[in-house]
Amino acid sequence: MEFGLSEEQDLLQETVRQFVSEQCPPTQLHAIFDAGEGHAPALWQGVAELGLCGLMLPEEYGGADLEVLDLALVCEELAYGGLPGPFMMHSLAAHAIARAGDSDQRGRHLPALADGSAIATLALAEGEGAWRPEFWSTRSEGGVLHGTKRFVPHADLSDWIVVGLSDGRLALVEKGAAGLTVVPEEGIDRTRPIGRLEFEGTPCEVLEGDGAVLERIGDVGLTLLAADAFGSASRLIDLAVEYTKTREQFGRKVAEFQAVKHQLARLALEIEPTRALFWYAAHAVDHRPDEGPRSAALAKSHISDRAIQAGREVVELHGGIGFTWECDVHLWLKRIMFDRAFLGTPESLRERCAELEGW
Amino acid sequence: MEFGLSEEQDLLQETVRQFVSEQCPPTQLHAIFDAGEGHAPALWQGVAELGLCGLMLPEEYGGADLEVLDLALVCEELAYGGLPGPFMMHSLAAHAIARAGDSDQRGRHLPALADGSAIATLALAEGEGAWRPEFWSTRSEGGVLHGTKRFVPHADLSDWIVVGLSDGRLALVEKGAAGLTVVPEEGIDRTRPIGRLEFEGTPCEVLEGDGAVLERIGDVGLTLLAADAFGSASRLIDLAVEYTKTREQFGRKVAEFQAVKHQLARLALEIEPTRALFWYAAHAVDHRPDEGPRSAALAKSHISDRAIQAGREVVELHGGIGFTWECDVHLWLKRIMFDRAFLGTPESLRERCAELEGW
Amino acid sequence: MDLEYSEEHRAYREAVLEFLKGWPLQGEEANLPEAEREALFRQRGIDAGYVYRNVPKKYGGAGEPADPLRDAIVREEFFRVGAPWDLLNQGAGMLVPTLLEFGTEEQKRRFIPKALTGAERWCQGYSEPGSGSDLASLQCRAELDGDEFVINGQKIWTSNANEAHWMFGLFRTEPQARKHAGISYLLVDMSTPGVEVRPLREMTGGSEFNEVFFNDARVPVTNRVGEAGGGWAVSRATLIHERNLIGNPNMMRDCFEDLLTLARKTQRGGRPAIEDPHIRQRLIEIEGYVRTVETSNMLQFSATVRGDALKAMRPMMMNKLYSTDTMQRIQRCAYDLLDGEGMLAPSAEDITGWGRNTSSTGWVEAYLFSLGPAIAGGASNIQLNIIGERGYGLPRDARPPEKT
Amino acid sequence: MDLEYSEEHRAYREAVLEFLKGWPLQGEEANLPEAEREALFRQRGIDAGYVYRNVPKKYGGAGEPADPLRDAIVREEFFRVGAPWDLLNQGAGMLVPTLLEFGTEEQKRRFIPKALTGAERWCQGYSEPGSGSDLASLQCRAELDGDEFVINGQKIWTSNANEAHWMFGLFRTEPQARKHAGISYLLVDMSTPGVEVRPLREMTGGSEFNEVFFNDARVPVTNRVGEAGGGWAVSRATLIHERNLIGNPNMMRDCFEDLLTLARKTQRGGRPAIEDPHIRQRLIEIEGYVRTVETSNMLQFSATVRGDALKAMRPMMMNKLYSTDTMQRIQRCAYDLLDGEGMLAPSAEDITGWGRNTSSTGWVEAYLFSLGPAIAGGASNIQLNIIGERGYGLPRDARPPEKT
Repeated sequence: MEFGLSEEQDLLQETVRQFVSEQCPPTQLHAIFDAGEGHAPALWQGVAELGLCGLMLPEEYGGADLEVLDLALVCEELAYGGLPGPFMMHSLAAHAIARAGDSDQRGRHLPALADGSAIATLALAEGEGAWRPEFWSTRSEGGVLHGTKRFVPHADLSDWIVVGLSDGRLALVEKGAAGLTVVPEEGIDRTRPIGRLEFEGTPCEVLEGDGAVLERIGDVGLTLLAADAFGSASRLIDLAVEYTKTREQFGRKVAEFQAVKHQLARLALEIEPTRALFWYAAHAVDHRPDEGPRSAALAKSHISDRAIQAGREVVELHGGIGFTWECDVHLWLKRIMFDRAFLGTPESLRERCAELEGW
Repeated sequence: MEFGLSEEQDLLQETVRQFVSEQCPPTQLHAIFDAGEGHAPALWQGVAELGLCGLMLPEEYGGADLEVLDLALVCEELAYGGLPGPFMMHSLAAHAIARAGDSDQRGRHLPALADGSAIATLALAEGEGAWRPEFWSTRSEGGVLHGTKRFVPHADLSDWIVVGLSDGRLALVEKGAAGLTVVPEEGIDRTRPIGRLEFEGTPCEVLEGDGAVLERIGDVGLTLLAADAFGSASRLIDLAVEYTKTREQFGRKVAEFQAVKHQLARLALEIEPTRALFWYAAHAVDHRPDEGPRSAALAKSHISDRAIQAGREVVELHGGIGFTWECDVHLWLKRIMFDRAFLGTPESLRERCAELEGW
Repeated sequence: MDLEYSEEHRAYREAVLEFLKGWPLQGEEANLPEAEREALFRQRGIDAGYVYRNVPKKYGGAGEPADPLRDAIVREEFFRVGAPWDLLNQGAGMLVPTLLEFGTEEQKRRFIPKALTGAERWCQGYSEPGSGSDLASLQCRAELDGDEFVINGQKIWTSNANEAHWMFGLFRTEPQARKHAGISYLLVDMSTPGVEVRPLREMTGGSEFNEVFFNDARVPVTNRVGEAGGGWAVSRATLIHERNLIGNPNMMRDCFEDLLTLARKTQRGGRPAIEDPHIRQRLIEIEGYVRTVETSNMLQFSATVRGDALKAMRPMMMNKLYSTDTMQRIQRCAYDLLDGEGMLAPSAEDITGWGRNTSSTGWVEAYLFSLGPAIAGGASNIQLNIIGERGYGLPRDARPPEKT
Repeated sequence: MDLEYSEEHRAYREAVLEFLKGWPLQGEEANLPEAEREALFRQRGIDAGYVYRNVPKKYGGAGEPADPLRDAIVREEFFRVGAPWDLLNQGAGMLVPTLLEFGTEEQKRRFIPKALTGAERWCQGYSEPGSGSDLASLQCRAELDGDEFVINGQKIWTSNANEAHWMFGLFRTEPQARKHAGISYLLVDMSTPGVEVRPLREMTGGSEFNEVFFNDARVPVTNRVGEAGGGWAVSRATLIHERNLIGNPNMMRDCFEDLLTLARKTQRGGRPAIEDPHIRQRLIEIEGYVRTVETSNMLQFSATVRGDALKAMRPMMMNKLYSTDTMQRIQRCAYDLLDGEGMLAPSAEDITGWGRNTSSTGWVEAYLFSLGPAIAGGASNIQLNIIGERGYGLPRDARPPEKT
C-alpha cells in the first residue's frame, strides 16, 4: 500500500527536469516558439538519448516497458520546462501501434519509434472538436482512407500518423502518402503546432486491435494532458512567485501586499493538491480498469480548468509585462490552452464523467 | 428622460428609513426575531400611519395610487432596517384584490387594507416550491376550495388570504374560514414566518380577473423581493464596514488588512450597482409591459444570488462573532434566504428568462 | 505505486477482523448499558494492541511501535463495523499528545489514562472575544499567588465546555513579557469556584459553543504544562494535532454522497436534478475537489509512512483550507438545489454540524454551519499567509511593532 | 422616472435626424476620399452645433451650452447611421478637455483645433516599465536647460505612438521634490530628434502598444501644461476623462450579443448550445451583469444631468472594474464554448481588442485580450482600494514612508 513514487520515478523526474532546464532555457524556448515549427532536432535527440521515446513500449522493441504513471511524470516535467516537440503524441501513437498492431507491424515500426529515429502522431478529431468515433466519418475502404482530421499535432513533421476510424479501429499512414494533404492550422500553442489532414484515397495499414485500444489511448492521453497542465500551471505559479518577490511598486515588493500574497496562495491552493489527482488517474488507467476512464476524464477536466484560471491570474499578477509576447507567461498559458481542448474540453469531459457514473 | 427618483421618492425613502431606524433598532429587532411571530402591532400601526399600507391602491379606497417603483423603494428601506411584519405580502395581496376584484369586492376589502386595519397575505406555492399555476392543484369548486399551499407568509396573522388557483385565477379566503387549517412551518426568516394552508371545502370568493393579474402579482413580487434583497445586502455591507473599522487584530484595525479591504470592496461592487437593476424592473413592470416580466425575473435572480454571497462573506468578515445568534448579521442573511426562495430560486428564474427570450 | 497491501499487512488486517468478531458484544455483556459496553470493548482493543496504539502502556495505551499503515487498517475496520476505537475528542485527540510531548511524569500519570477512557472529558480554552485570528493577543490573566494561579478573564468558542471536567488552555501569566512570550499552558478543573460556563447560541439555532468566565479561579501551579511563559510553543504542537482531526476525507465523501442523494430526489423540469446538464456540471466539478482531497490525502499519508513528509509539506499546509472550501462547495450546491424548502429553519435534529444530511432542513443547517467560525475570515486569511509565506517563501506583511 | 424624452428633446432629435439626412454625402461629394468626406461632414456637424458641442467656438468646437441629454441624443443618432462625430481618440477625448481646463490661451489655440479635426494625432505617455500601478513613481526625466526641457528615459504601453504626431505625458522635472510633486505635464512633438518608437508585441499576436525611448529629446518649456511640478494634478483630471471612455454599455451589449450568436452556432449534444440548461444559466447570469452596467449607466447619467452626481458617486467609482469584470465574464464564457477551435491562434483580422467577435479565433483573441493590461493585477487592486477607501471610508493600508 503505497501511493507515492519509487526512487526510480523520482530520479526519472529529476533527470528530465535537469535536461529541460539545461537544454531548453526560456531564451531558446522563445526562439522555438517564435519560429513556429514546435520542434528542435537537437532537443528531440536529447529526449531520445534519455530513453524517453519508448518509455511505455515493450522491451523487445527497445522500449522501457514502463507505465502510464512514468509517462505522466515525464510529461509533467517536460511541461514544467515548456519543452516544444512531439513527445506526448509520439508516445501515444507508438503505444497505439504496440497495442493494436500485429507482430509484423510492431516489428516494423516500434524499434524506430522507441529510439526516436521515427516520429509518430495521432489524428483523431473531426469537425469543431469531435473526439469520439461515434461522431467521425473517416473510414478505410479497400486499404485506402477517406476523411478529414483536424487538430493533428506535428502533422507535417511526423513519419507515421495513427488515424482513428469511425468504426473505432486505428489505421497507420506514412508521411507523404498518396492522397494525403496536410493543411497547417495556426495553433495557439506554437510548441505543438497542429494541422488538418485530408485523406482522399490514401493508402494505409489498418491495425488489428478493436475499439478498446482507441479507448485506452484516449484514457492515457487524458492523463498525460492532465499531467502536462499540472506541470505548466506549476511553472506559472513559480514564475509569479519569482516575479512578485522581485518587482517593486509603491516602495515595496509586490508580494508584500496582502492582496497579492493571498491571490498567489489561493492560486497555488487550486493547483498543488491536484498532483495526486493525475497520479491516481495514471495508476488507475493501468491497474484499476473500472476506474481508469472516469479518473482520467475527471483529472483532465479538473486540472486543465484550474490551470486555465491559474494562467489568467498569473498574467494579472505580472501586470502589463505579463501581457507581452516577450514575457514567459504566455508560453505556458498557451500550452494549457492546448491541454484544455485536446481530447475534449472540461465541460464535455464532466458530462462524460456523469454518463460513466450512470447519472 | 430621467432614470432617477423624484423628490417625493427621495423623501419617501428618507421617511421610511428614519421610521425604521427609530422604531425598530437592532435590540428590538432581535426581540421580535426571537419571539418568532414576525410581527409587532405597534410597528404595523406606524407603517399604516405613514400611509404605506395602501401605497399602490386606488385613491378612492384610501390608497396613494403610487407605482411599483415607490413600493420597491419602501421595501428596500424596510429591508435595510430589517423590519419584521407582513408589509410586502400585504401590499401584493391588496394589489391583487384591487386588480382582480369586482367593484363590490374592492369596496368591501380595500379600505381596511389601505389603512392597515386588516392584513392580507398571499398563498401561492405548492409542493417543494412550485410557484406557477401550471404546477398547482388547488381549485375552487362550487364556491369552496380544495388544496394545499405552502410557504404562506404570516398565515395565521392575516385577515384575508389571496389564494392562487390552478386555472390562474385568484380566490379570497377569510381568516378562520371553515375547512381551513393553518400549519406553521418553521421558517428561517423569523421576521416573516410562514405556514402551510390546507383547504378542505373552504368557502372562498373567487376574484374576477383572469391569469394576467396573477402574472402581474408575480412580476411585482419579484421586483419587491429584489428590492428587499438589495436593501438587506446594503445593510450587511454597512455592518461589515462598521465592524472591520472598529475591530482590531494584530494591533491594527481589521479593515487595514488589504485582503479584508479588498474583500469588502468586491462585495460592495457586486451589490451597489444593482440598485439600478431593480429600479428598472420596477419601472418596466408598470411602463414597459414587453420587458416587465423578464426584467423582474432577472433582477430578482441576479440580486438575490449576489446578496446570498454577500451574506456569507459578511459573516466571514465578522469572524466568530458573525456566527452567533446575538450578532445582527444573521437577521439579514436569513431575510435574504427568504427573498432568494420566494417566488422562485435564482436558477429557476434564470431558466424562465431564457424561455421568455425564446432561447 | 501500489494500492494493495503487503502480505504482512493483509495478515494484520485478518487479525483485526478476527478480533472485531467480538463486536457487538454477545450474551450477558450485550445487556450492559451502552457506555459500559463501549468502555469494555475499548479496553479489550487496547489490550489487543488496536486502540491507542501509540500511547505507552503505562499511561493506559497499547504501547505498540509506530506503524501508520497498521493505524489505518485498524481505523478502517473499526469504523466499518462501528466498534469503539480511540476517542477523537479534545482530551484523547489533543491533550494526550500534548502531555506526551510536554507533560511531567506526574501530569501524564494523572491525566492521560482518564482522558483515554473518557472518564474525564476535556475542553480547549484558546479563543477569546478580543483575540480571534490573532490568538497570541489573548488577555485572560493567570497571576501567580503562592503556589496557585489566580485566573480572571474570559474564553469563547469553547465547545463542550458545559460537559467537560477539565479545560486545557492558554493564559497570560507574564503580562510584562512580549506578546508570545508571556503565555502559559494550564490545566483547569472546571469545577473550580469562579469558573462559569455560559452557552453561546449560533445562527444555526444550535449551541455547540460556550463562553467560559473566570473570576478569581485558583489553579495549582503544578497544573502548568511546559515552561512558565512557554505555553505558545506547547499550543502550536497541539494545533498540529487539531489539524489532523480536520479534513477527514471520509466525512467529505459522505457529504458528497448526501449531495448526490439530494440531486436524485430533487426535481428540475420534471426530471431528477441529477439529469439536468447544469447540475451535472456542478456536481462533477465538485467531485474534482472531493477526489483531490481523497487522493492528496493518500499521497500525504504514504509520504508520512515513508518518513518523507517534507515532500508533501505544501499539500499538508493546504489541507485545512482546501477541505473547508470543498465542504462549502458541497453545501452551497445543496442549498442551491433547494427550492421553497430553502426558506425553512433547521429543526433540533438537523443541528449536526459536519454530520450527515438527509433532509432539506438538514442542508439548510449545513449551509449555515459552513459559514461558521472554523472557516471564518481571519482563519482563512491566516491559512493563506501560511501557504504564501511558508509554502512559497513570500515575504511577510509589513506589520506594526509588537506591543510589549 | 420617465424613460421618454420631453417634447423639447424630441424636437431636438427630429432636428438631428433631419441634419443626418446629409449623411452619407451625395452627388459630387460622395466621390471624395473617405477622410475628406468625414472631415467635411464633421465640420458641418460642428457648424450645426452637433459635434464637439461643448468645446468653445474659438477653438474649433460648436460652443453649445452643456446639455448631457442633447449630447446623448446626438451621439445615439450619429452612431445609428455611422456618421462622423466627435473623435474619441486620445487627442480629442483626453488632451482637449485637459487643455481646456489647464492650458494657456496660446496652447489652446495652437493644439485644440488640430486635435479636434484629427489633423494632429496624439498619444499618451504615462506608464513606464518601472511604474505600473504606482504611476507616480515614474522616472523619465525632463531637465530644464535654458528654455528647453531635455528628456531622457522611457515610456511603455503607449498605444498608437507609431502614428501619433504628438505625445502628452508626465515627466519628472524636479527630481529633488517629493514623489508626486516633482512631475510635470509636457507636450512632446514625436518628430523631435531623440524620440524613438518601438512597437511592443502582445501575447494576442497583436501590436497595439509601443515603447517610446527618449534620448536627449528637447522640448520647449512653453509646452508644459499647468505649473512646474504640478503635472500630477493635471493628469488626474485627464484620467477622469479617460475613465469616461471606458465601460461603454453599447460595446458591452454588442459583445454579449456576439456571445449569444456563438451560443446559437455552437453545438452541445446535437443541439444549439443556447438550448443547453448549463449554458442558459451562464448566459442569463452574465446578462444580469450586462443589464446592471446598462441600467447603472442610465442612473449615473440621469444623476449627472440633474447635477446630482454625488449621489451616484459609488457606482461611478465602480464602473471601470465592474465593466472589465463583466467583459471578462463574457469572454470567458465564449472561450468555454469553444471546443477544438479553442486551440487555434487569432489571425491578423481577429486582433480587434474590444471589437466585435464573429469567429472562433476572434473569441480566442478576445479571451487573451481580456487578460490584458487594462485590467491587470495592479490596476484592479488600485480600483479596489479606491472603492474601499473613498467609497466606504475604509482606512488606507499601512505604507512605508514615501521616498523623497
